[in-house]
Amino acid sequence: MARTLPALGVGVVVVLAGVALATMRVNPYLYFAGYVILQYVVIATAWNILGGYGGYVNFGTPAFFALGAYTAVFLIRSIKAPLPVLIVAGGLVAALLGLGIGYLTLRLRGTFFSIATLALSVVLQTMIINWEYVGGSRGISVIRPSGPPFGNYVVFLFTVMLGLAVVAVLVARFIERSWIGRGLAALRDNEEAAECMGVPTLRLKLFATTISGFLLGVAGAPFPYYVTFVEPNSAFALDYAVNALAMPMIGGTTSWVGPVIGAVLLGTTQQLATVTISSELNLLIVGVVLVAFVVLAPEGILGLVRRVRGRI
Amino acid sequence: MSDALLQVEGLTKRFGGFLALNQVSIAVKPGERFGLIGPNGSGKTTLINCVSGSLPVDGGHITFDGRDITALPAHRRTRLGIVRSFQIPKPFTSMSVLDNLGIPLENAAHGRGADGADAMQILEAIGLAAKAHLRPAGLTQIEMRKLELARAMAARPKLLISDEAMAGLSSAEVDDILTILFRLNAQGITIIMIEHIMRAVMRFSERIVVLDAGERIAEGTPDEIVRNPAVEKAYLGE
Amino acid sequence: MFSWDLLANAVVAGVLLGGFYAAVSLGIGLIFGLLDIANIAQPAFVILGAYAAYVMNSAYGLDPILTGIAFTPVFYVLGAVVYRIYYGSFERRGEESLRGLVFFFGILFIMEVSLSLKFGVDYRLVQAGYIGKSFELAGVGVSFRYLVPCVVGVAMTAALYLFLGRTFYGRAIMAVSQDQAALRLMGANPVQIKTIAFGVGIAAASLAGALLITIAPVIPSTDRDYIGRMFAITVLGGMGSIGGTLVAAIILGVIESLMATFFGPSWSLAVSFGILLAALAVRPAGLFGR
Amino acid sequence: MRNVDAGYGAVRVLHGVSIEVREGETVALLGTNGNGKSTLIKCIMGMVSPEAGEVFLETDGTRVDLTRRSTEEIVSLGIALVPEGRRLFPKLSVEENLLLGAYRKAARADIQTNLEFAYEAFPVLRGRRAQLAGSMSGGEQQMLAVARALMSSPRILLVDEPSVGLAPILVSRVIAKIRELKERRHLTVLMAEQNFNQATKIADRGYIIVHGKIEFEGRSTAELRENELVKKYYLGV
Amino acid sequence: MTRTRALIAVTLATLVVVAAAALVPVARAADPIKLGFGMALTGGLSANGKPALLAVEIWKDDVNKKGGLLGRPVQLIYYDDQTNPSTVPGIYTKLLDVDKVDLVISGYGTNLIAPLMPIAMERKLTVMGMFGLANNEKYQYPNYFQIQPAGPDPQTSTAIGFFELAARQNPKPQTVAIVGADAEYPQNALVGARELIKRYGLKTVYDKTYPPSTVDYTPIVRAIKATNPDIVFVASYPPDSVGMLRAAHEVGLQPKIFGGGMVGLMFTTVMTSMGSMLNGVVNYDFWAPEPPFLAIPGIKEFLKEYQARAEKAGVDPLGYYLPPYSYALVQVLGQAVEATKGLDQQKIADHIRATEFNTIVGKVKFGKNGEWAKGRTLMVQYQKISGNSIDQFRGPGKKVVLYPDEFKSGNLIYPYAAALK
Repeated sequence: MARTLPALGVGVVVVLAGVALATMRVNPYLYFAGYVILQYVVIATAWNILGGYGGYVNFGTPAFFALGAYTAVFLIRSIKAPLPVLIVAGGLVAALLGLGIGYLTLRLRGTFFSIATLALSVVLQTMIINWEYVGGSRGISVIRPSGPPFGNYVVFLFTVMLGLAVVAVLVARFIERSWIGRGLAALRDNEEAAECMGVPTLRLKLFATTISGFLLGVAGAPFPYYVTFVEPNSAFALDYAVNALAMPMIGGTTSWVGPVIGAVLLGTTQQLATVTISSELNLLIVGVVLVAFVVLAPEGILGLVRRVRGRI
Repeated sequence: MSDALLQVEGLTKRFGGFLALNQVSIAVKPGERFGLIGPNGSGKTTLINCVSGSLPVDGGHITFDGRDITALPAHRRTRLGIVRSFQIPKPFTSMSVLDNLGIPLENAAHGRGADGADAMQILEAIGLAAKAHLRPAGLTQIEMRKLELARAMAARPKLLISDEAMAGLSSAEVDDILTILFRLNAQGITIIMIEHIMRAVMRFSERIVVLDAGERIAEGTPDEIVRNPAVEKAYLGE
Repeated sequence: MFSWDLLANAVVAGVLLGGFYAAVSLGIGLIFGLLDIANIAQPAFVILGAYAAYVMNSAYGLDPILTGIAFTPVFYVLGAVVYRIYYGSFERRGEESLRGLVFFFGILFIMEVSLSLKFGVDYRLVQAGYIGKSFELAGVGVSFRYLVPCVVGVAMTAALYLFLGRTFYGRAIMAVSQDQAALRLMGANPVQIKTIAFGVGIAAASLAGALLITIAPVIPSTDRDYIGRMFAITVLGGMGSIGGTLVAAIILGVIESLMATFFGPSWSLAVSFGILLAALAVRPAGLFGR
Repeated sequence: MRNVDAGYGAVRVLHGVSIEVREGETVALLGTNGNGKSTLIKCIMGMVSPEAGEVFLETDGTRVDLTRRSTEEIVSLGIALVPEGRRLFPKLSVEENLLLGAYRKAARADIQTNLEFAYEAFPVLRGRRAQLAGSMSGGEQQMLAVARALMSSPRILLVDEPSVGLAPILVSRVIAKIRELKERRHLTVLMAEQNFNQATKIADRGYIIVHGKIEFEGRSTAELRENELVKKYYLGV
Repeated sequence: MTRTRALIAVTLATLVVVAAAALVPVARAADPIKLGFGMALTGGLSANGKPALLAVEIWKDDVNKKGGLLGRPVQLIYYDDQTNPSTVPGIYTKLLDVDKVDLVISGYGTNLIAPLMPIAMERKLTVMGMFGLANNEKYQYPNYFQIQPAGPDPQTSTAIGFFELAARQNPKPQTVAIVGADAEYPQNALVGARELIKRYGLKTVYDKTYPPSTVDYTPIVRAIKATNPDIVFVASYPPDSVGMLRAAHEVGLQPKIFGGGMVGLMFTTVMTSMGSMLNGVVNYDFWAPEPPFLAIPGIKEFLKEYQARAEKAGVDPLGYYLPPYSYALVQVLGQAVEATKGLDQQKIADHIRATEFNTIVGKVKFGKNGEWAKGRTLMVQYQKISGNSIDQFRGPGKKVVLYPDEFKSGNLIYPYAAALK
């Protein structure tokens, strides 16, 4: 508890700084790029709760993200729900899916679990494609509400996403430092030993899949208002699966800082590459960085930092 | 028999076509030092896997402290007080030695949020305090065994099942572990010892049950066991 | 809309498609099923095979399948090299699972992008005498475009089956993931065995790619359509059972074909994956696991 | 094997162990579990590399150092091991297991003869050639493990704990089979075993190993049987 | 320990943001007129995005050779949108706020135009849309103009010629099968087709969709054949266009009229490899090397230049589909800038709305929702194709224009089976 309050304080300060930044309108592009990077901070952090802490690799990130986004689309279309409702609802629906895959862990471990989540993503995408109400395969245009704070909707979304990122990171940090996080680490190291030491492994796994699903859904919920056009291919893009995995790997998976570093670094690189290199080389960089990191720095940047510090 | 702390009745376990345990019954009294021996592959480890909840049983009942625990998941049994150590140490490799103890302390022992002091106390008692901040990968064999025991102790057991805690250790180290186990027993913890090192089992146990090929073949005090022809046959062969 | 004639046609088309799926999945059946290496980049190697067939076909008019066979040694070497890197970077350090997966994810990306840098993103096709021709047998139409890949796929399955069951290397490959130390006691070097197996798996991708481009146009990102199918077939077939792979591939092919004929094709893929999910939840060992 | 020290990581299991096995002998390595029998066997097979001492093979005056060789190379010299716990390939059939036994190049030519010999020596295996090894009973598995080792046409057969997990009646059958095979194939046998009475039935001589040290060397079976130390070592009396 | 870690994180993040800001080129108050856009250079639509980019580059070179616009050279600033709509908002904000472009055009395709609309509306930009279907129906934004000649009723534009031609035949075909991929464009085309079926009083006997990753199309084609339709309307993307056509030949599907909205058949690589299999297919198109189009001033020069540069750019070697329109799109914008003598977005938009432009695709006049005032989606039929040489496709006669009448260059061979002989 002694450490939670200062962390909360830091979080509030970050959000306030974001709001200040939003009112200043330094350079609108930064909000757009920043939104995407922050969205990846949420995604990477959420993935890491299950994948990094608990050791269960989820390939189905796009399914959760898209579920958040499409829940929002549905609510916008049906009842014109306000953004906070979208975020909470998107999170809850995705959390339900998370709970579902949590029960898969009863029988499936390792690669089998990952493949099952991949299959899940395909099934869900097909459902959305065939659901005309949310646009089906044609996609759907979403019109933003008028009169947002800060005069520009994306600037507003940026601050919202900043808030969500802070919440996600605080949640991840809280889990990491609570008995839950330690229990997850124990079951990642050795599930049998953890169970025998009194760790309620099933309950922890269900908790992790649910909260991870919730945060992934939360990351997807504002997406319709950001792009204003949602279609299955981009909502279920493989990029989310790759980045959700790659960012924590690059940063380091055992601590909440890792996904944040990874998301900021890789996310920024991608944003920069998009507007500078403008070709396939852009994607090539992501691939090469990924391979280089897993081969040369298996513990991620945090591991590198630790190693360097250890040496000094 | 109802005064037993742990009672196993008619326990049967199959692996495919292989009958690993056949109608095994044992009863362990509170505070007892209980030995479980048998040649390699006789089913000792399978038996304790069933008792600790790592394996589901195919038949029979397990009662602990007057309560039927046959269907309970392993972590619930641990919380009730049945704690085991593993034959091949299974430490939590990403955590320090101290944090390894934290897991059972906050999950099994009563009262969450135990601080490092409890863990440190256990480590001191077992002689691992100096290594508290190392990762398990940096431990020697004996230290690894001690960690395994220390972690089990941190779960505050009523019944400690020590599965071959001494395999591969030197004479002096075996004595070291024995001393620890005696001390725990003196504190009121019931102990089941599974061991190949006869010298240790014979010295430690008040009562011994012998398994052979998944069946219970003998029970008695160490003296009785040594003189039992069936046991000699099981060990020395015909 | 139902008719026995349609049913017969749908089943035959499904079986033919299944034969092709088997060809595509054999490599991963070997690498993932038998070696336990989650080589998620396998479909990218298949696409590489397709481009090899395309290049030889458009430049010299070579038959795609012959090209596929001719290129197997090259792919074998490529596979052996990739495995050695994988072994040196992950397996030897005992940290293969998660990071290995990410490694192959990266390889997938790199190969896909390299192909589109080299060949662009236009759909590529090949020409061969049997494309677009078909014959009819007792009211059931058979297209050569699917018959040929199916025959080749079944032949590949048979060849792999014989290789695994009848040769020393083959048997060692089947044993290597079960007990490496025991394999050493038989006098075989597990790393060498795995290198061979990985090489063979990638070599199979060369031929599978040739079949793929015979059936349908290819762009570098076509590989993504196959990731799910390949792993689904391998898991459904029971991890490393070569016969099981063929049967699972045919089941998947027939389901897709029946769905497309009778219930509306848009659900066919989802049904296949639904079956995979159900299989995983009920019987993770797959349908034909030993 | 001379003055061998060996162990795993920081733990030293063997302390200055020296043993020798002469051509045509059956030597028993006795002791209860955890005393280093298996480690010693693993040292010979190159599965554990000794920290000190030497392990060598001497035939017709040529001497081959085994300490720096890989397991595969040692197998190819004609040494076969029936490992502890049998280590069969459970998802392969009986016949596939046997054929894998003949992997070493020198044995491939004799594969038909050896297979026929195996089926003749263990008729139960012939009937179950297509069955998966993992689905057989313990006794059958042990038979298969022995047969598999013989498929490599070894000159020297190492057997590690053949009695583990077997009912007494099966143990004596396996042990008897080993003797029979040894005579028919003119093998040299080194057998690590805790079942004292069974092992001494077929051994020409033996060593007792306690806590990683050779405590007693019996130059004949009789000498071993009559020694009172045995009981002490075994039952801790 | 933890504080230090957090500190590292914050430092890193700050560094990165600063680096980002530093790397972003600072806009110089310079001479050139900057035209900005995102374009699909990778991903699903890049096969069209890249040729479109080449066409725009040719226009830029042409303009600059003549001294630029308003006496200032034209400079292109473009980024790869990866065919991913979620990159679009970021790209255009970058273009507008960091690169300070003066003019924007959209990327290629409906999905990539949609995310641009709110930005354009917010900043009151004039937007030229490149091949978007009905993008503006929801927004009704007056300063949006779209170059695909879909006309005032975009949804039915793909199919109208097809059904019109069918209706003119004698005896009039009665039954229709429609099928398409689960993707944006084919689904829109199907919606239009359904409306037209109603309008022409036809009977639907088959109406299904399939996932784009389908491998085997013969079961679908066989199911269609079982319903024995007079008309088969297919709305598909390149791989499934090829798959459907091959399957139709293998199964022997021979309705009276076959084709419709099959994207990809007009791509040169597809045409050369499909060869005579194309014969008889009636398909939508936008451009064909037939006399009515070749007669338009400027087109021959453009195609010569395009074909000369195509190989190096790694794009479609003939460029008969999208490139002329991409060029026309920037032509319109350029002419409007010249006419209004400035870069005032509103003035440019007003001018475009009011004027008829002469472009290399003919006269262009915009109407409702920024679409062409009058639709001009062609129906062509592939005829007399033999072998796989590319040269036969260069000139007239192989892709005969049947609809609309003012561009007609030949007659429909009817029924489909007759064209196969």
